[in-house]
Amino acid sequence: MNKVDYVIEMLNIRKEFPGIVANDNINLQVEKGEIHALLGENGAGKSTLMNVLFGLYQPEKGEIRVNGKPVKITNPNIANDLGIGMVHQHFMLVDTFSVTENIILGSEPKKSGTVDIKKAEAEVQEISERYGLKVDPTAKIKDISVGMQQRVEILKTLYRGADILILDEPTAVLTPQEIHELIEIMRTLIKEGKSIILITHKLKEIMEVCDRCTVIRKGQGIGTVDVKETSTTELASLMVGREVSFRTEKTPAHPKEEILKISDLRVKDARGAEMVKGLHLDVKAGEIVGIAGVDGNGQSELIEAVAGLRKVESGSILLNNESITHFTPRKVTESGVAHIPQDRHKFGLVLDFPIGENMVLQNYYQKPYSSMGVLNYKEIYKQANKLINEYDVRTPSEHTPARALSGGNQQKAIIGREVDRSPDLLIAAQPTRGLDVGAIEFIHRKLIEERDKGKAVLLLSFELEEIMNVSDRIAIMFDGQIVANVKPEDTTEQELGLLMAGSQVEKKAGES
Amino acid sequence: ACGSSDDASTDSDSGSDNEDTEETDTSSDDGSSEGTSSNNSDFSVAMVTDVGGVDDKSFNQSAWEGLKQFGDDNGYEEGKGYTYLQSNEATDYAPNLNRLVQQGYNLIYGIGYKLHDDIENVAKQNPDTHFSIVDDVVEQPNVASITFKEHQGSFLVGVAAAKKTQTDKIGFVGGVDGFLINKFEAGFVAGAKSVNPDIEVEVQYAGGFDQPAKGKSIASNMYNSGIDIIYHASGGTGVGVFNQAKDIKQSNPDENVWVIGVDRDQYEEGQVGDNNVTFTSMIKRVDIAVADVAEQAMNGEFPGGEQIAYGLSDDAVSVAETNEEAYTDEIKEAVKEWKDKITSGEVEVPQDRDELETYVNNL
Amino acid sequence: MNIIDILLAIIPVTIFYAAPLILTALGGVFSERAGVVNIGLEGLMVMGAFTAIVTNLMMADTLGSFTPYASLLLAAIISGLFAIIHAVASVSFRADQVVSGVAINFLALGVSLFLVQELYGAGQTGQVSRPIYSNDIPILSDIPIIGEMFFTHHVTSYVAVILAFVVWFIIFKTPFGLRLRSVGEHPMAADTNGINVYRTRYIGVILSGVFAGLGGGVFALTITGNFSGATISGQGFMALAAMIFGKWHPLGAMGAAFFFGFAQSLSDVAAGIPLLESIPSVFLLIAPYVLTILALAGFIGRAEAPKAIGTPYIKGSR
Amino acid sequence: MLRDQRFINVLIPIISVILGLLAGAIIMLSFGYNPVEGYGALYEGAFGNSYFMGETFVKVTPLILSGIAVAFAFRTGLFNIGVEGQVFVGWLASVWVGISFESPMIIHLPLAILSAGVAGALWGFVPGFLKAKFGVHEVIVSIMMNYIALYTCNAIIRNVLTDRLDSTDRVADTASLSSQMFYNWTGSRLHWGAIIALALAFVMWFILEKTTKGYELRSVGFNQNASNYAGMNVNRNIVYSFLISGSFAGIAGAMQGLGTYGNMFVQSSFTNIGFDGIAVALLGGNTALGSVFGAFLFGTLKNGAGSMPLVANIPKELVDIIVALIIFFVASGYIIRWALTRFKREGK
Ligand SMILES: Nc1ncnc2c1ncn2[C@@H]1O[C@H](COP(=O)(O)OP(=O)(O)OP(=O)(O)O)[C@@H](O)[C@H]1O
Ligand SMILES: Nc1ncnc2c1ncn2[C@@H]1O[C@H](COP(=O)(O)OP(=O)(O)OP(=O)(O)O)[C@@H](O)[C@H]1O
Ligand SMILES: [Mg+2]
Ligand SMILES: [Mg+2]
Repeated sequence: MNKVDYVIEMLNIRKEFPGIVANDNINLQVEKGEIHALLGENGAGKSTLMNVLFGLYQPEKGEIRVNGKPVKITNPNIANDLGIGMVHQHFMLVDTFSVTENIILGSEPKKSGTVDIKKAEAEVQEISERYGLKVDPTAKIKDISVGMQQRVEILKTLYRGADILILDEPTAVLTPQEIHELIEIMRTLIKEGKSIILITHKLKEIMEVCDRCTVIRKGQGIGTVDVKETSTTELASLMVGREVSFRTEKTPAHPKEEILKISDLRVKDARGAEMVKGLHLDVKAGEIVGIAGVDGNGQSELIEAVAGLRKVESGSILLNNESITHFTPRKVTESGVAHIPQDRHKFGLVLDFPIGENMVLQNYYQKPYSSMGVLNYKEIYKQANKLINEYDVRTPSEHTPARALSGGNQQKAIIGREVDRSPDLLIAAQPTRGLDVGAIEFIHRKLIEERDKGKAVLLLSFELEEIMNVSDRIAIMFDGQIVANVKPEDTTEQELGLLMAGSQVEKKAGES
Repeated sequence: ACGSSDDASTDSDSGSDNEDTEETDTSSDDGSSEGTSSNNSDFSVAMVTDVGGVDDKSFNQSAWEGLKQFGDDNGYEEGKGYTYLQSNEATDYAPNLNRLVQQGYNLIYGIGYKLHDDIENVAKQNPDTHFSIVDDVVEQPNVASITFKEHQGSFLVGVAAAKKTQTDKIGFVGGVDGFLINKFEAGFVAGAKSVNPDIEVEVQYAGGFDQPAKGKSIASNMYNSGIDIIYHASGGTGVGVFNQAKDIKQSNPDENVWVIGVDRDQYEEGQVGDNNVTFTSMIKRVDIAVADVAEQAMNGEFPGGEQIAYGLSDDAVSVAETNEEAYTDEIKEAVKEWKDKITSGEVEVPQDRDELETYVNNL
Repeated sequence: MNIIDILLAIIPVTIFYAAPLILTALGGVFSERAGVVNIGLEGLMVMGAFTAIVTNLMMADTLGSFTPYASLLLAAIISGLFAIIHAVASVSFRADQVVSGVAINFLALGVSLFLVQELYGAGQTGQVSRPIYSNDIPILSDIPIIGEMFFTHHVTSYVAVILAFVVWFIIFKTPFGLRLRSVGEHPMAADTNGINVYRTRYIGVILSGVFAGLGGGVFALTITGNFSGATISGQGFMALAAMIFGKWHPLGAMGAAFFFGFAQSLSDVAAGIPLLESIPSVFLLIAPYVLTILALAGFIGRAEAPKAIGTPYIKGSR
Repeated sequence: MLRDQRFINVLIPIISVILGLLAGAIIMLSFGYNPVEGYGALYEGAFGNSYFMGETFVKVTPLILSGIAVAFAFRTGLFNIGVEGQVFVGWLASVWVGISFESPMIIHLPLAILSAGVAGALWGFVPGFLKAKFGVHEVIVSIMMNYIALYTCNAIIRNVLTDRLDSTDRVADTASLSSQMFYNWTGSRLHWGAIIALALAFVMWFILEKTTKGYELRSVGFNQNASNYAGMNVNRNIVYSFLISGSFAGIAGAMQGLGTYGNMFVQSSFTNIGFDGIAVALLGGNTALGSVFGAFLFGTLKNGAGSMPLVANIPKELVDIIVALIIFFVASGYIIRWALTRFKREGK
């Protein structure tokens, strides 16, 4: 084969972390002008490999060639100089800086010793228009949506003149619309002569835009396949090492009494803007209600209000016909609500606690975990071990700090904890974000099990496929209200997409 | 600090002029080995400073100078015959005293009233060792208490200030408001009012002996409000007072600003270019007292259980006359006059605010 | 005393109290904006004061009227170098930044007093012969009232104010400032943008040493004129408080330093006002601190520290 | 491997102390002093005989308490730089109760200690409350509270507890911690407070590690959002933390007031018990046991240092340098760990 065709070659890369080999003899060859997918389970070593390429990690072994030339990439500067740009799985943006400042950081245009911010803004504007990456150059990062942050990340690489873009799970945090836009952007970039390495857990996306796909499993390269000659099933089994079923098996729901009833709810966000505007919603025992909507339409505020984390301005929230409207989180929990939070690092776990202690985060003060104000560690760890086994949380031990676990395993721990409390209402906010298909399958099964036990489940997801697969009823949220209730079997993703965008509101709302 | 050791060495030949001298004088060079046979050779003396340290430009330093003088006069070597231990905090006093006891020192001074309790305890524990406390009274048979009549000296600088002031407003800056510094305050105010009952004396305390910034700030306000002489009894805080005076003098040499120093002659501190802002100082000769008591102890006449109050009559409290330009003969006269009245007992100088009030009312 | 007299009394004192605090707080801004907590400001001031005084004592004869400025320059340099220890420990060796700062405080006091012992055989130095005196600014100081209030100070006070603006400019307008802030907010983002996080943090910490050294030097040369263990006693902590009070902003820190100076000066002046003389002096002594607390609780409230502050940056950690 | 890690964790402070002492020796040598003599004097001064041993403990006792006060707050994510002031008010309160009346020891002594704790807690309440309620940074408020404590206590001693004197009466025997037995043994001021300090270190450990409240406090210290999510009242826990921390600090003051001195006196500057507590806590990795060791190390070095000028003619400031270096080395544990692992690997 002609080597010049490859813009990137990573040969026999080995990278160890204390106690684990994250990359073991992996090969990756990227052709010029292609979108090359990198696929693997959570913790397979994808991000590690890309961080090696970007100069953040130094490999123990192996060779990297860029455009056929062997190179040593010891820091991101060198990667930048080689034309490699990376959009990281966790955004690398300074919250308090403006879009422009984030983009130019490190290679600022200067005017007599100062940052020439006007010039920079103009440049950002120009690139953003050229590639169709719409951003507001003067907005602060903390004030813009995740989608726009994503675009800022891409602009950062383009501003530095990158020809090879690494996108590490860019779609995990995006809404369907945004994913669609991103795919268009990638196509534009390819046309401009760039090459892209795309990491994603969503096989559909690979099938849609990628040319080839390299699969890694537990740190080892499994091989590279031509996307045109493969299928999602084949990819999934390559990646997991076994058959994976995509349709979640479930029997029809038998909704019973009303568990949660929200009436005319109004909630403001942190900045004081009303985000939930007179919302009505109910969830019955034995059903899963999925909330579909474009991010930023008040979903987070709604969930936080129910969980007692956000002040309710007006309206009421009834649980089993009793008001929990102004309850503290503790009282909400005690009345029978469990909540898998959207942001697992911020809310779900005390990362510096052992995973074992995290398993009793809400009920540490109750029997048997404590009596008369004194903790009973034996019981706590008994419970922890039970959950770790039951939910297949992969951790060296129950004493390991939660921080050390991979994202998927952290998520499983949280789900185990919440489900095990056997609540009347289970709120699951984006429970599968960033997880691999195997883990997603597991979590979906758990949610359905709960429903079958007669619990009410409220599912928030930006993943239409998930909403369609798991929910018994879909509530579409737009501009702070539920604008429609539909059954998954009576609708299509396209129709949902339109409803979420706010069109045909009248007709559908009237219909249901 | 370097200056003081020079002084000591130049004095050493002529310094010892009395009783016990013959032996020491003749054998001063190889005296240490020779001296072993003499009756006082294994006598040793040490002191524990309070948190100020031996170069605090104040009474710790003065005490140490007295001890050095005593050592030089008697041919002792520092570290053997005489020494000191510095305390960094209040908890150090007791261990420091004990360290010296265990090293076998015969006479141990505690410098400063803060050592009162610790001297008392350690003295009780070690009845065979002699102790002495400066600035306070400990009633134990093996403790000699050295106090000073600071109020008398302060009275005299008060008189001098009242004579000197052109605005009839003078100031007093104290360190921490407490019984000791109140003595300075009462004496000063009484002295000034004795000369001129209408004189305004502004009194302010900095709240600490280590707050030069506050000292400077207070001085700035005082000078600003027309006060032209400030008497400070505030240790390191006074540094700020001097600096403010010097600052004013520096930018305008014609300005009338004066500081009255305390404890030692603070003439040096007042030098700014060719001018000097130190009008005079209330000198407290801790050195004389310390050497005096050491001398007595060495000679087997330790005044255990006694309180020795050094005052004007012993020349252990005096008024500096170094700044000849400022401290005029006329002032000298007046001070002398009042000094005589005090030593003769005609005038009883008040020691605290209550006594002061009575005194002023009787003027 | 009428209001003008009171202002005439308060303002100059406010300014000399504030100047060393401003400088030191600016140092704090550099270090903490770079993500390194600097509790060691106190110690860095100690080094500055020590260096300034010793230099002054040693060089006065050779350098003449230039002595105070040379002393300050050296104070800045030595404290800057001294701050490297903090940088090495907390940036390279990943030490807890508070611990390292506390150690700096101990070390500075230990080293300076040990050296004073070695140099002078004493616990404190003598008075310098060339301190910094206040100066009337020609013409401006002749303006009635205003002149006396604002144009009769130590030259270092003006320098402190000017430097506050300079630091503001550096931090918010220059590429270096942008990089410094990025390193304090999100070091990994900075790293991926090719900024050398370690180097930038070193620079921030060293600058904090430079400025705190200057602050300590100014304090010593304008206020005490000598150096002892008590010369710097809490000013570094006050500067730290000023920096937080000022929300990690150079001009805010300056404002806070002025506030402290003002409160302090107010309490000193009040003691001399006949009307207020009957107030027990303790209330005046504590007034500045109480005022600060009230101001914080009443108007200032929550302050956001740079996000990454306190955590060592470990390349490749997550 | 876990065993290895634990071993290294113990090894690091030991190595740090050795390195610190070594560095001190090098400094002594380079300034022409004899390190053997120097350390000999230091040892003598700290443990030379029963008196010095007793005095060493006297120094250690309040440091244990100020250390755990700082450590406790740190563990809950707060920096209590106000221990100094809390020590002051605790000292004052204990003496106040101690001199005001007499009653059986079984009531009087605990009451005096308790009031010290309460006073410290009240002093700690201010920064805690302001932090919880207004988000005011606790460091500034604590620093201000230190000064307020210093000046207020002095004023109370002068104007309330005495008639313009500099020190209060001695506390009644029924409120005194001093011990005739220890005195007879050692001749030092060693008092029962040493035991109280150790007991409270145990209490701190127990609260943090064994109780539900401790679980909450630690959780809040690590992640306020998650704690809130889990139903804990974050603001209330901040206040609790300051209350508990402050009461430890207040009792450190009682050690001075009821034990070491038996009274309180006007002070012209801080005692440093609180500031040293920061170093103690950090030396001890913010744990109870660690703080005890940290206090011990600190007290030993400080007390022993007193003999260095006398016996070996070495300035005792050297000890400050050594202490600082030890703190640096402990703090830089990462690099020592790295060196150790390196060493071990090479050895294999
Ligand atoms: N900095 C690190 N220190 C220690 N271990 C690490 C580090 N980074 C990654 N690992 C471990 O290396 C393995 C590979 O991690 P990596 O982040 O590359 O996985 P991934 O394939 O990107 O997974 P995901 O899909 O969850 O992003 C995991 O077991 C992870 O726990
Ligand atoms: N990698 C870096 N990390 C931290 N600070 C840096 C870095 N590069 C430069 N600086 C600092 O930023 C300021 C600007 O320096 P300089 O103009 O040399 O930047 P540069 O690296 O050449 O920037 P550019 O890449 O835009 O040309 C200087 O104060 C310099 O110390
Ligand atoms: Mg990962
Ligand atoms: Mg990844």
